[in-house]
Amino acid sequence: MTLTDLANPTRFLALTTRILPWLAGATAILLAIGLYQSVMAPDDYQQGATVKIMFIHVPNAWLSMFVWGVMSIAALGTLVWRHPLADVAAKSAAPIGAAFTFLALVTGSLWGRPMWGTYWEWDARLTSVLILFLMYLGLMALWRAVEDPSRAARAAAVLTLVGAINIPIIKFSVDWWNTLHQPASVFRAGGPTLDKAFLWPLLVMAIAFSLLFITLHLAAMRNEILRRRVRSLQMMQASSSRTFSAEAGSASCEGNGSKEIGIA
Amino acid sequence: MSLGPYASFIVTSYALVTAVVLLLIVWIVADYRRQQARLREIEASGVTRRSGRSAADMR
Amino acid sequence: MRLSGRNLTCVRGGRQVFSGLDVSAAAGEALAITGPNGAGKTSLLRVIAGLLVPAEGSVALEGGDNELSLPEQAHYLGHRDALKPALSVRENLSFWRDFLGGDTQDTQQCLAAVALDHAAHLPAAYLSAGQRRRLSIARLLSVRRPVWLLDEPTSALDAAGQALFVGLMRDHLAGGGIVIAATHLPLGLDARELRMGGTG
Amino acid sequence: MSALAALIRRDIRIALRVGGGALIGVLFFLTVTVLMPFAVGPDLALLSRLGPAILWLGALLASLLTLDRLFTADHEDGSLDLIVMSRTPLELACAAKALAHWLAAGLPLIVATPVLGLLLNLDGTATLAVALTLLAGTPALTFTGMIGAALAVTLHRGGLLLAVLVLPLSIPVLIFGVAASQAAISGPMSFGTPFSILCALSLFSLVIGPFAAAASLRHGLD
Repeated sequence: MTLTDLANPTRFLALTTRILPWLAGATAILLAIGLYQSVMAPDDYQQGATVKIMFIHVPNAWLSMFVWGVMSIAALGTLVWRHPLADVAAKSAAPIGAAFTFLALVTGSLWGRPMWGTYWEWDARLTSVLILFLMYLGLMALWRAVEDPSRAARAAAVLTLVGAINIPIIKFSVDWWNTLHQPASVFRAGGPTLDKAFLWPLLVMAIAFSLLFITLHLAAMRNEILRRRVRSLQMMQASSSRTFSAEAGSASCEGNGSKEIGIA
Repeated sequence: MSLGPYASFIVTSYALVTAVVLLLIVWIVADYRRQQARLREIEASGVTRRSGRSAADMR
Repeated sequence: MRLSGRNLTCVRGGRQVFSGLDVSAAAGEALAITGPNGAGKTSLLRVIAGLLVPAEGSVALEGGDNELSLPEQAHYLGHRDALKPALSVRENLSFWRDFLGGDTQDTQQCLAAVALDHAAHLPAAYLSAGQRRRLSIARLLSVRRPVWLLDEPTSALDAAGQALFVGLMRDHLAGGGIVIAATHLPLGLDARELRMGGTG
Repeated sequence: MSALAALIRRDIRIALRVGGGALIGVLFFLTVTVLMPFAVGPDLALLSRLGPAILWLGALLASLLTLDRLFTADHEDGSLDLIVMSRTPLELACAAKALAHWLAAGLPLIVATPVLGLLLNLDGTATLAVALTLLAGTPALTFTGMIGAALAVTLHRGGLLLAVLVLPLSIPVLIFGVAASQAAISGPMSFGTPFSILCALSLFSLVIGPFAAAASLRHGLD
């Protein structure tokens, strides 16, 4: 199975159908292990039990950026190599990425609530994630606004790449803006000093969520390929004018045209 | 196992993640079923897919 | 029933398009408005449809429904198809049927009459120009109106589509309707000709 | 009556389908609101004081900018001609279109308000007050904005010109909307007075808007 084989959507569909159950199974097992380890993890001496939120917050935050990376590669595929699966991959990744980003935001604000006393603090990290979320929503709006998928694909690809270049700049500006207004962020998530007792569950959860993304993404790509197939078939269906001749011409509105309803 | 004074936040965040992931799965499965049903419907109505050109179908 | 307009003068953008024009058509009669580009064919139709206010003169339908004005008893088929690409073929047609109201017909039968019943569930965006035109013609059938005002009705249609439309117009005339069409192509049925432009 | 129901149903359907702009208004609202703290700083006390004003400005801009295509889309594809000719009075048809637009684009703004209130550190009562004033005030924005949308057909121009025409007309709504929410949060004034004026403004525009829009459309077609 080489890359050129994968370019063929029919082969891709066959392959996806074969490996999806395995991927789903692996995801479920890893998620179960990760969840068990997170539940069993000890409390942090500073944060107490709230540190458990980290085990789902950090994987989601990591995925929120990873998915944009995947979409950027797909965007290159659309613009440079015109790979037939690239825009399918980009389009189907966007809602999943938006969902993970949303979860990163919500879990982050729930994690911050005990520390800040409010659900939302304009903390540099969370604010950057919020902007990323807005960019995901904008991208999804772009996909929805244009009916023709291949035309929408190019516009979305350009926007995705511009976003990929801009995200570090936005992150830097937000950090700068944040330090300008308040000394240091209270919110310190993870970091290399993390205890081994936390590191393992976090690692397992991160892998489990990445697998979850791959599973969902493949399934969504399969849906998108089918959707485009339906679309092109429907366009063929529209242009095939069946009984369009003198016989149809004589059928008036009140006439005997109704016998053909069942076919449509 | 005690979750301390902030148990509700921990439970809420885990519940939310579960809910959103389940929602994604349900959406994707429902979408798959819908597309399959449409394909069957179209093929039943007699429009045939040029199987040799399925790569071009996507465009 | 008789449609008659007297001494019609139309001024658009400071330019007099036509003046002192008399129009009339009786029940069961077709009137073909011909003339070169810019002669004011579309303007005349829009004056009759009540979409343009004439500078002088007036148009009325005698012997129609006294409760209703002429535009309310007329169908207007303009250059543009009044279709929404995001809606399905059936949704487009049944919207106009419900919105225009009055004596309505079954949507599916009207679609069958213009040979679009196989595409009823598809988005209107998938239709070709000729199919879009046929779908707007189906609008004329879905609600009964005595007066049809048609602006270049056959321009996007192929030969079969034109034959179909001529049949539909014949049915309408036979039912006592009035057809007024601006056209530069022969209509394909017996029609009185009103030539515009040149000497006026 | 069924004609108007058909028109409302169609407009909502188009707004929700591919290419429709119903949810873009909410996204715009969200983005404008998120932008504000970058300009005024992340001070939560300051943000919660400015919160109602920020939300109202965001909702005002979002509901006016989405109005741009209310009539021009129908004008471009010829639907407007048929709507003008129909047996339904044009005033009622205009009102139905504005109502459909408010349902598809205005209501989501109100639904989004609590989330944005959270970002601006508004507490429960403050968020509720803003949502309530938006619920009472956004119909006024839609129905006055409709006049501008009808003028955009007449003038063959939309976008910024529409905003310039309509924004001054929406000043009273902004004043009493923000005043009512401030009154509910802190102010010495009672909530009732500005809120009932806001409702009166909405009712007034419900009457004026359709007539002005219909008059402008009737004379603007060519």
